[in-house]
Amino acid sequence: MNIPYTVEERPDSGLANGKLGIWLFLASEVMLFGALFSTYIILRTGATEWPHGELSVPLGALNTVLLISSSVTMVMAWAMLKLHNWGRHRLYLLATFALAGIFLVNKYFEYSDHLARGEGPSHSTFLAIYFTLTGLHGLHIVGGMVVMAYLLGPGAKLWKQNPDQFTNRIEYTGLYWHFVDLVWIFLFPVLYLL
Amino acid sequence: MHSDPAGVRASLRKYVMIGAALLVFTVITVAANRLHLAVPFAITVALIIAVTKGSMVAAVFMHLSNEKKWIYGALLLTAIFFAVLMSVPFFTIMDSIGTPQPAIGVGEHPAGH
Amino acid sequence: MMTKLLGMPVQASQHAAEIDQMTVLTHWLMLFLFVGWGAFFIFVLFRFRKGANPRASYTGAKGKLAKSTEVLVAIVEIVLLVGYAIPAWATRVKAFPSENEAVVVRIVGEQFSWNIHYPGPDGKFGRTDISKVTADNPLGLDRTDAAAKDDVTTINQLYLPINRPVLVHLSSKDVIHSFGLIEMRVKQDAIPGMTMPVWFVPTRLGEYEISCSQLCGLGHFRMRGFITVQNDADFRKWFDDQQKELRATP
Amino acid sequence: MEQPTTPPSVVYEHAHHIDAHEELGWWRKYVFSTDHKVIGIQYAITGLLFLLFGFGLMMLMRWQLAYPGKPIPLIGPWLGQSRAPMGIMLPEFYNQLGAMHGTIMVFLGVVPLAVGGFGNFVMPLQIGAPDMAFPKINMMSYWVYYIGGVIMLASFFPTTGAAQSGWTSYTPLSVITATSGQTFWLVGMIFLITSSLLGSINFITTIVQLRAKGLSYMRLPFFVWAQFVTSFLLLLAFPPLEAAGILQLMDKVAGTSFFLPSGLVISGKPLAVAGQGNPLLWQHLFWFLAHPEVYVLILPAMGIVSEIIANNTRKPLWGYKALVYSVVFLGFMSFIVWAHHMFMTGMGTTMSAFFQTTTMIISIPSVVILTALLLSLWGASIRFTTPMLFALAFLPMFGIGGLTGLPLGLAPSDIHLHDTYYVIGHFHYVVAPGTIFALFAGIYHWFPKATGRKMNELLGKLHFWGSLVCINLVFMPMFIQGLAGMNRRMYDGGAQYAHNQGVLHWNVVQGYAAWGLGLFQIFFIINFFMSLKWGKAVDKNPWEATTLEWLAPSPPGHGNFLTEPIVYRAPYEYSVPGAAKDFSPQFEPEKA
Ligand code: HEA
Ligand code: HEA
Ligand code: CUA
Ligand SMILES: [Cu+2]
Repeated sequence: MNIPYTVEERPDSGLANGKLGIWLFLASEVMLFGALFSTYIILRTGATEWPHGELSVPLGALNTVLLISSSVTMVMAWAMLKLHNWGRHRLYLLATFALAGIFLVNKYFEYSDHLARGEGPSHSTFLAIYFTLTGLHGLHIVGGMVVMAYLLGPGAKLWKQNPDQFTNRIEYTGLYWHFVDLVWIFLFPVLYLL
Repeated sequence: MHSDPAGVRASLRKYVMIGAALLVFTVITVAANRLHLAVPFAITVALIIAVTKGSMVAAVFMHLSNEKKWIYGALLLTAIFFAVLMSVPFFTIMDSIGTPQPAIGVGEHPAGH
Repeated sequence: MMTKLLGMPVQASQHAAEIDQMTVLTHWLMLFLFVGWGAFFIFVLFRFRKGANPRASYTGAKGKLAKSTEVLVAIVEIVLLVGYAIPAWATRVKAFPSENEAVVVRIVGEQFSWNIHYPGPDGKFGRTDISKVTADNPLGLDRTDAAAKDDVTTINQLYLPINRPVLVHLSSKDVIHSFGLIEMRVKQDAIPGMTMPVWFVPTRLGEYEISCSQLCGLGHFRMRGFITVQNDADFRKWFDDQQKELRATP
Repeated sequence: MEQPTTPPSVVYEHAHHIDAHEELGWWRKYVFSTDHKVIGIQYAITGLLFLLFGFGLMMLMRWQLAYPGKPIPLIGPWLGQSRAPMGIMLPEFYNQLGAMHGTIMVFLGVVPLAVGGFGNFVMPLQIGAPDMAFPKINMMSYWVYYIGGVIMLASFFPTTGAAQSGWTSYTPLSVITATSGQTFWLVGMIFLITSSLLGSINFITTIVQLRAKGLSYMRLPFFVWAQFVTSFLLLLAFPPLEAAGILQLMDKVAGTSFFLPSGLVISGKPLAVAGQGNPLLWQHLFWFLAHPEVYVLILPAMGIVSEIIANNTRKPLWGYKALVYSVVFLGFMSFIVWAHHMFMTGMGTTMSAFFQTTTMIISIPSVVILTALLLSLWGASIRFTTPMLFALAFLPMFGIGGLTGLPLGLAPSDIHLHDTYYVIGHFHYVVAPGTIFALFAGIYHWFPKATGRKMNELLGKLHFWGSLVCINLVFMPMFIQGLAGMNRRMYDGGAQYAHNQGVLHWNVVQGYAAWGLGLFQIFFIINFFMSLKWGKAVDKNPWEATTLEWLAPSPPGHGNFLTEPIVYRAPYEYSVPGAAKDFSPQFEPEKA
């Protein structure tokens, strides 16, 4: 049995199911991170002092650059499918995956640096927030990488059978990925700079 | 709009340009931070830049500049409730009859006299 | 009549009557609506059962009854809100008595008792310090502090003079408790890290209870304190006795 | 509204072949099924079992309240030293029962049954869809819920026991209570929330995308509207609690202090944490979810009741549009009333005025809905079937529950009533004789669709009348107790306090009523299982109803409909003047 509008768009809404689904998911993510940002504001305004310069700005900025670049490569990976350029698509998707990987390696260095100094999440309110927010964001990165790995590996077969559906999947993955990038765009100034 | 290859090809340049602009903004944020502005001002600047960057990502990479009404509707609703959620800090601290103070202060007078 | 019907406890504070009046008014509204709709409901069930009305009417009810009840409910709610609830709340949380005319007490909840702290004749609370907390000194009162010398502390026993405003500075050492005085119509959560002002005027002599009204752990049900409302002379006598005792035990 | 749309014909081309060819294995068919009907039934059964379990916990508690400190008969000796030595319940165990009763009833019982069960089973049928938009995600959401449930149940096994800080899990109590139960609770909640999120995405997408040809929004059955609004509540209100749960989990296991202020002294010793947290933040995040959550409990119930009332009055619902607008408005408003649970936390004038006002405003759409349902009865030809009895009882019961919300919503009267049994009475009237009755009504109503057999009417009526009497005897006295000032969550039922002495005897009455309520459920359980086998076999449309689910076979096969459903009219066209029958189904074309 087939579910209608998995690939093609429903005329009255102009959407395929997945498109609406992924946006609804992102809406819930907005509320998830919203609650965490809200927590940040409340603890920050209630705090008697707030540490500065605890985090390495160059590393954070580097990670920002990595994620922004990965967003570009992600959207290119989708555009290449639209242009039926399979080879380029693979290249861009792989690049996105690699950039995400480097981001995580960077994060690993930052984390282990703190932990080595005995500054775990329980050390201060700032570090508690830092670890929780970036940890959750990191999990989102990992999730995105899992999906990309699937689309690079076994999931790629779909291109042969149903190129439109595969293109949609890449688009939805992209939407998610840009959202993860977007969250980081806020996390970076909030945690590293302010 | 993106469905036809010609439209997509035309967008390629835009994606790269926006990517570049985002990188430039990142540099600006870091640079602005170097200036050690007064805290409220620094927060404002950082947030303005972040919002600009975020909108660029949403509008261009996520194609939000050209979406269907259902998506806009869902996001509008989310935006409203997000605003409510961001007012939680305000609700928590602004209008309380209490004063923050540990029950047993360390070397201080707890009750105001 | 409704107050009786509702079976609420005695009113032992100045503002209790006002609060009960709101409760009573709201219950009149509720009763009115419920009886009105209930009568309609029962009538309809009977009148339009299948046996009595084998063929249903497609159009059904007409008329503005629905809209007018809805408007009525809205109006009564607005009256309750603007006329009663909002002003009554404002006097609870804004119109605090001044510290000179009121009996000022610090009350600190802990699992599972109420620590009560009077400032003594000097009107100043002595310093407290976490490191001084012991079983005998749950408040960590630093008796070396000049202001602390005359402070009176009790556990679970609050003495109050009648007809004088009481101003309580409420807080908690560990978890959230709630300072509930059923007969006084007072309830206020005691939140760790915060000090909350609470005020009321006891108007009835006798013994009452402080009932912890927020789940605070396994002993929540027995976190009970006592209030003795006395006339001024008895209260003063108790207070002086405490002072004597304090001077006797260095 | 918008133009009718054509679903691709692929769906029905091979409808007959598919059943013959794709014979799925037992596991794929009944356990890891992606069919919305199977998933719906899985949800419903699991939900019912949890309801029964939650009710069991409650019957233990009612024993303790009726006879504080007396050994529990029969079950007592089996509870173990750490819970009830010599059969006498410990206070910590009472608190565990309370917290878990609340959590289980709300998150593992009613929501899965009302949304996961009825929503999954009925909604796609009512909109003429072959399945949910994302069948695999649907299956996932059930299994994530299942894992969450198992974690919650598992938390009873360690000797330190389950969570014991109430279903509200207020900090710092929940964090500083040094037992593992709360950690289980938090992890379980994270699973349950994730499950609800997956479900709500699926529901919204399905309703927007898979409506049959001709089924415009204003032709949707009210039940679908209720599920639609409910899904938005789940989608947008649950994530903040997920965030809060993660933060509390960090406090529990990583030693952070998001919700712990500085300077805590626990049993005479300063607590060694960084401090600077905010205990009220938890309450805000919790109620930001939990107020919308209570509407998640009631909206599907209202939807079920509306369907059944329309069907058994044999006439259209009165004011369909008003119903739809009210339910949408209700959903919207439910996001800005949360702090009416927190009036006693030291709220100033502005905030309390704001939340009192929004609370009063939100009561208006409920009044509109109730009024519309009541007026629907006017001019009817009422069939008193078992589902109809439950649906009718819902009206006054919800009325009592809703009306008693009003004095709670006014902050000054809430001073006296907050955290007393009045609150317990208020919300049980909405969730137990309200929602639970509506759910029973739904079970009796849709049982024939799911199984092809009707449930027994006599047993159903016994179940109804017994439950109605008993449940009122449990909850009505709570208002008396609450007005007298009796606090909730009291291990001994408040026996120590002077002001409770006049109302303590009700505890005994309520105890008997609760066990009686339990006995009457036996009729239901017997009826349920007996009817599966021996119930009267029925055809597609035993209730002569008008909505699309009655077009599909009973039970519907994979893919639901044999022919493509097309909608020709509004959902409740009963007793149309001039029509041959007293019902004109949505799926029947106008005959010339
Ligand atoms: C399904 C669940 C549900 C529903 C629908 C509601 C509906 C409402 N609730 Fe309730 N509430 C809860 C579940 C629910 N609540 C729970 C679980 C708690 C406690 C949580 C805890 O602390 O553990 C709670 C607690 C609670 C409080 C906090 C009390 C306290 O802790 O001190 C308040 C305060 O404002 C409140 C108010 C309201 C109001 C104003 C409504 C309104 O929406 C009601 C509007 C309805 C009406 C006004 C009825 C209309 C009736 C008629 C027109 C008459 C019809 C009559 C006949 C047919 C005869 N509720
Ligand atoms: C949806 C929510 C819900 C429901 C339905 C119920 C149902 C009931 N509740 Fe519950 N209750 C809560 C939510 C709910 N409760 C919450 C949130 C609290 C607060 C907890 C806290 O303090 O933190 C609470 C607290 C609470 C208390 C207060 C405890 C205290 O403060 O110390 C009491 C006291 O009597 C009580 C009683 C009951 C009773 C007698 C029922 C009865 O109505 C139960 C009736 C149940 C049924 C009728 C189920 C029947 C099911 C079947 C028959 C299944 C059959 C199975 C198959 C066919 C497979 N509840
Ligand atoms: Cu202290 Cu309950
Ligand atoms: Cu509420």
